Amino acid sequence: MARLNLVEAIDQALLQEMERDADVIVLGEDVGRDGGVFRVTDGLVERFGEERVIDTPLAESGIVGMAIGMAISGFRPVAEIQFSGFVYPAYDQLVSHASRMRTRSRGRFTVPLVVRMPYGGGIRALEHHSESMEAAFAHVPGLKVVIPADPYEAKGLLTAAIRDPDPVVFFEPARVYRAIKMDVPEEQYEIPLGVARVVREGRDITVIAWGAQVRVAREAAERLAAENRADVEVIDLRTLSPLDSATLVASVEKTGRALVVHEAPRSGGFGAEVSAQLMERAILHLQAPVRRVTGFDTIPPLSKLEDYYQPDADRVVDEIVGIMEF
Amino acid sequence: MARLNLVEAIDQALLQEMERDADVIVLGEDVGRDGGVFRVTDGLVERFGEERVIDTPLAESGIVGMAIGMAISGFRPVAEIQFSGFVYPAYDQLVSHASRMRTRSRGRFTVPLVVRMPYGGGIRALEHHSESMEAAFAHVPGLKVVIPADPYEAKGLLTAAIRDPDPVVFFEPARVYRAIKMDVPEEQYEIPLGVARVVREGRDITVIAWGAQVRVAREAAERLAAENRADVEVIDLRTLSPLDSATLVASVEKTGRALVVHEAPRSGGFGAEVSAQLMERAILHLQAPVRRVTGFDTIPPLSKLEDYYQPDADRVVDEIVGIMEF
Amino acid sequence: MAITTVATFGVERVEVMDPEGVVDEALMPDLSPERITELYGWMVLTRRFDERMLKLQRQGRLGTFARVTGQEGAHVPAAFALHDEDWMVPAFREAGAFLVRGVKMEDFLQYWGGDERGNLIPEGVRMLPTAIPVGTHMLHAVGIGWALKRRGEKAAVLTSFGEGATSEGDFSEAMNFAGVFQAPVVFFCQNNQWAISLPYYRQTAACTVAQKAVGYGIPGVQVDGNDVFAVYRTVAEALERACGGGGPSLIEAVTYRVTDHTTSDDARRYRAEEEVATWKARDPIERLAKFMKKRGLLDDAGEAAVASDADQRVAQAVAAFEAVDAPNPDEIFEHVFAELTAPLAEQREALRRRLAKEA
Amino acid sequence: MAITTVATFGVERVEVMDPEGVVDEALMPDLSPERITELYGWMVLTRRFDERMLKLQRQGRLGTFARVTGQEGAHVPAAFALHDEDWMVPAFREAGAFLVRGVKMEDFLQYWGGDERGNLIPEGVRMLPTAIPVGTHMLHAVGIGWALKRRGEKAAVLTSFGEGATSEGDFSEAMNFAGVFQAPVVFFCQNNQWAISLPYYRQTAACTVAQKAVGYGIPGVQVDGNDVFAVYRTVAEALERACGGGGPSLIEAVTYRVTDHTTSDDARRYRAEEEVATWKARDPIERLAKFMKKRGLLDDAGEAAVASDADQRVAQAVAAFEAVDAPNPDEIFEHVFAELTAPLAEQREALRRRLAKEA
Ligand SMILES: Cc1ncc(C[n+]2csc(CCOP(=O)(O)OP(=O)(O)O)c2C)c(N)n1
Ligand SMILES: Cc1ncc(C[n+]2csc(CCOP(=O)(O)OP(=O)(O)O)c2C)c(N)n1
Ligand SMILES: [Mg+2]
Ligand SMILES: [Mg+2]
Repeated sequence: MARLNLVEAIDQALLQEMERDADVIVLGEDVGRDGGVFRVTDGLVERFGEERVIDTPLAESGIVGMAIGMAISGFRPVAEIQFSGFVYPAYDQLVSHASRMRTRSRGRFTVPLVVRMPYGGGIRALEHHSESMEAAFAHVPGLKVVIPADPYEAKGLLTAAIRDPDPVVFFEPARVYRAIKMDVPEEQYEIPLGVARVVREGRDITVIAWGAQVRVAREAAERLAAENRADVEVIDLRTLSPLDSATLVASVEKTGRALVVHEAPRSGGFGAEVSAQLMERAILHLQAPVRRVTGFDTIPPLSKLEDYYQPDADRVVDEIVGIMEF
Repeated sequence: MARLNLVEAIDQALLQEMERDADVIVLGEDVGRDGGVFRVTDGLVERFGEERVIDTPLAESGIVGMAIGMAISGFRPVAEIQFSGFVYPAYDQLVSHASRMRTRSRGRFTVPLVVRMPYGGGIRALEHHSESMEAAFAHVPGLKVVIPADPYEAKGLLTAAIRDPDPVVFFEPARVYRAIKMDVPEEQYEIPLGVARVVREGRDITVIAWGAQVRVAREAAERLAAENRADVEVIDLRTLSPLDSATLVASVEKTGRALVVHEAPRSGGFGAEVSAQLMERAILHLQAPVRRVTGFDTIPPLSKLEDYYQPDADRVVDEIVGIMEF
Repeated sequence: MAITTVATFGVERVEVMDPEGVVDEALMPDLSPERITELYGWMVLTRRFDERMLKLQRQGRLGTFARVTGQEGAHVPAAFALHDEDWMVPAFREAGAFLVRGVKMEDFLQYWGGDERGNLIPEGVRMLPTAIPVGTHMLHAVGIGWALKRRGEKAAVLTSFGEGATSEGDFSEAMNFAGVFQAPVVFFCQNNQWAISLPYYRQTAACTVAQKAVGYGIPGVQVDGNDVFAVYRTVAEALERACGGGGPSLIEAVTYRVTDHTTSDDARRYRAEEEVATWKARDPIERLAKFMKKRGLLDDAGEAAVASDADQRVAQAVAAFEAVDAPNPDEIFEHVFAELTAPLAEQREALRRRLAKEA
Repeated sequence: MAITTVATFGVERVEVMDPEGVVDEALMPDLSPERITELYGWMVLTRRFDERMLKLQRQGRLGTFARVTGQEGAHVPAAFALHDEDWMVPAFREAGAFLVRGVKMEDFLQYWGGDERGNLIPEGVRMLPTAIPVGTHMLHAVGIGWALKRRGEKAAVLTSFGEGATSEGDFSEAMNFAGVFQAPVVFFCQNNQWAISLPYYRQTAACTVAQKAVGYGIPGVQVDGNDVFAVYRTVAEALERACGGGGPSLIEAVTYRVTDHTTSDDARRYRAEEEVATWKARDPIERLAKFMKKRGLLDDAGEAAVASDADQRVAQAVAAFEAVDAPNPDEIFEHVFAELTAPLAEQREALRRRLAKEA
């Protein structure tokens, strides 16, 4: 078992799945010789050739639209969008076609497509490179939305996403890409989509997060534990759509309190859906309102002010304390 | 004071604002001689000429992108997208530019743009013609999202939207277009953006809706009143972004209960944000969980099954009764 | 140092049969009398079906749809030129192509009647369903073409669209990807001069659609779209080239939308009746009939027989369509994902409970 | 009935100055010695600034940015050909154009240093800020061009972009809208042969970018992008035509990205050093210097003086940049809307409370 970072874990997941299934195709801007701007597809073109690792022209709608045709034809395209801030030209293809070809054709044509992309801030990047718009995808019927939090998760979730018979939008936390290394099994494994994961058990409050914020939540939990101030349960949502509300509800039935953490803008962010679900399914267990630690309803600021925008353990700790004291 | 339907009220709002301000420009597919496929821009080209009422080529990104340039230059473009199901090609221009040109340029360049479009079901239309994806816009920082419920509202809100110095996405409930007529003052008036409206006062429960669902909520309220089963307060949200949570909270502090009604898919719909806001701001006043009556997490079905998808007064009544009995 | 010409391009127009049904023998495609008779039958069937659909729509038995009358000379021979192994990726104004390719009329009616079950293209028919968002589907054709090539199949894809669709960015991306990947795709534009109320000359400043191919390094050609032989010949050639590894091409079939845009439209609001009249006089079916009569492939009695045969088939289809039971509301949840996810199961259950209560 | 040619097109290439600095007098643009000297100064400043920015980036004082070294022969003379009333709508690889148009170097540094306050283009400078999403900004140029025309202003818009941008659908929509509305827009493509790791010949099957104009009914021309006179001449002509109501045009300036794509890139992963070396030998600044020396407009001492003057200006700008205080976190909320909406006021308040507590 090797220690891999998130980039390496995804690269390995792609490589192994491409070995197992000759219909898996990787395409996108600079995914070939360059190995992707984050090197996620490093080594793939050398191993599988240009017919299976395809450098495309610079056109996101083209990438996703063409991949839909490939998927309809029985291939399993894994499309990379260079940054999630550049996926919007492809939004139409995702919303109007990928998500509904199965419905439209009553099951005859299906789109087993994965669209991978880095998302989120914390990497001191240019405008449009720190976006976190997962909610705009999680609301689209017919799309699954998956966000891994660490290398182990990423390998298992991506493998499951590629094997899934329907389109999956796979957001990779850019900030985590090279931030941590962990043991990742050499053999293939799947982590089922649609199932949240309890990362840390606790009795007092449930903190729900995804992507890079899972680490933030854990850090806050450890800190509060060390100080004996609260016993925090941390849940990694993993899949925003379809949502695993059962795991959330079970946790909150136990803890009686909940906090959602995401870096996307607050209003209409996916935290609202989590909160609404707990309102509907767990209100009698709630000892305090479910709250949210989020980005602001603003454009993510450039690097000089970015840290004020991003949730961090301090904010999460403060909010937990606030909820405990409610 | 004439009795106008929604189409006529918007047409009048456009005409009067174009008369008042020579910088107001209407553009879109078929907005000229044809007067728009719903006739919303009827008569405008005859009155103002082809330089101010512009039939564009068939390209939504082009329409919005060009309108951004016009707006930067001091014009006030009102762009029509033929159906909201066709706005996605323009999503990138809205998210990546219209919404952030002010931020990016530190206030030097601004985009006083209105993007109007019919939305929602109930009109027995083809695929892509019944979409209700307002949540995907309400989550975007820098965009305002406005949805009128009736002709009077439409005129006042559209006038305010055109005069607003920032981009406004203006969703028009297609189902209401010709469904009702009401008195609309001949003179111009503005209904401020960002302020919700209490449509009907009540003591027992607050029903929050927008667009065509305001009528549905009212019908349910009247029915329950007639049967003496509940005294329902109905709120028309009007503006999803920025959200007027104060009005919602004030109402729920009084009634102690709330229901949100929208026809968009349930998961990640804007109802979640409303619910989350009440969770955060009014939990101590809630005697029952806030619930949602919504569309399903599916593609809106074609006409034969459409009625099962759309919220109706029966569903709203049932849900209200359920909440009252909680 | 100078100003030099580094590239030149020409756009050709293909015409085989004149309005009187006289053909240029040198350019005639290889079509047996039987095949020509068959093609004529499809065109007539398409026309009668379209007219019947209009009536059904006016009676409230169908929803809005886009008529094809007057454009049978374009999309019908194009579909007719396809082999079974070839794919077709249509827009929304190709009723005749659906029929030619093997979609049942009653299914087609069912779909346009607001019942998505009618959209299930029969297994074995290589055709995607109607694509409503203008311009978006050509990219799927490129992906399918890429897949055919990668699998080594001797087949190509024909994707059809209106001239309005060429203004959408996706058209450009599809053409460019097709060029770069040398995908076996024939881009078939029915330039019917109008995109709802916008005339061609305001859709683009390019004098032909065909020349749009230049920007992608692929061949483009214009044909008389009311001349079935010009269309058939050009499409067949393009398909053959594509199958043989010769890459994509663009065909502009110049025709005319003699009807309203859809059944919801009133074209008199924006265009002159005289223009329509001129084009009605260029009817593609009549033109083919003239040719066939000259060749002894058709006489007046035969003409009437084809029409009444078509009417009979249409009548049967309408009867079959009307006999279909209303869909079960469960259908709404049936094909969102391969499996019924937890939220969908819950929502379906809620709907079932609601309906049970009402019943 | 026949196959006839209905349209023909040619693509011209303009070259004025050869690699040795020898010009074709007949094609020389109308530029006084002073103006040529000024242009040379901007090019040298741009080069020295770019080199200094690289150092700052490597020291962690700037974030990622896109270098322009080697492309000064393209975007600098293009910006230099603009009049004050004209607009420029840039992409992200036009540092020299920002300087020429009047953006302060220290502001430019501030922006690329991660402080958006540096992005405030001075009042009176008709230039939009950097557009990062490839291909999206040309439509804004069309809208601005439309506005100039509607206001009757004798001015035009120049929008610049890379050859990769021509693959995005928005490029096509912008070209088409410009053609239809005859907007006074000059589309200026810096074809530097690479879009990150993708070489030109895999970006499109079209042998020139210039020919992409054909599909929109507008003129397209190719120029040697390392030949300042060819670029200046062609841009000036296109601007004049646009101002005079002659509509839009496309200019392809063939140049080369001799640097990595950005400071985050390592071009050795995907391209051969020899190719880079060939192009380094075609340096546009050296070429202009050769010309000027022949004409007595420059000697070795002057060359050194221009360089050291540039370095001094750059040093001053860097000092000014580094003297700027960190932005106030309130800035985050400042320019979202004209007014501070209720949610934003609340969020700003929460941030202020948090910071006060920490302080
Ligand atoms: C993306 C998108 N925008 C707008 C529409 C509405 N619409 C339907 S058909 C049509 C005109 C299409 O013109 P053309 O491509 O020439 O095809 P034709 O109708 O002439 O066959 C329009 C604007 C749509 N369906 N999709
Ligand atoms: C829509 C979009 N997709 C991807 C990117 C990432 N990206 C930045 S520059 C670039 C290549 C641009 O190539 P080209 O247009 O030729 O300009 P050049 O960098 O060569 O100047 C890419 C892919 C982006 N900024 N925007
Ligand atoms: Mg048309
Ligand atoms: Mg380039």
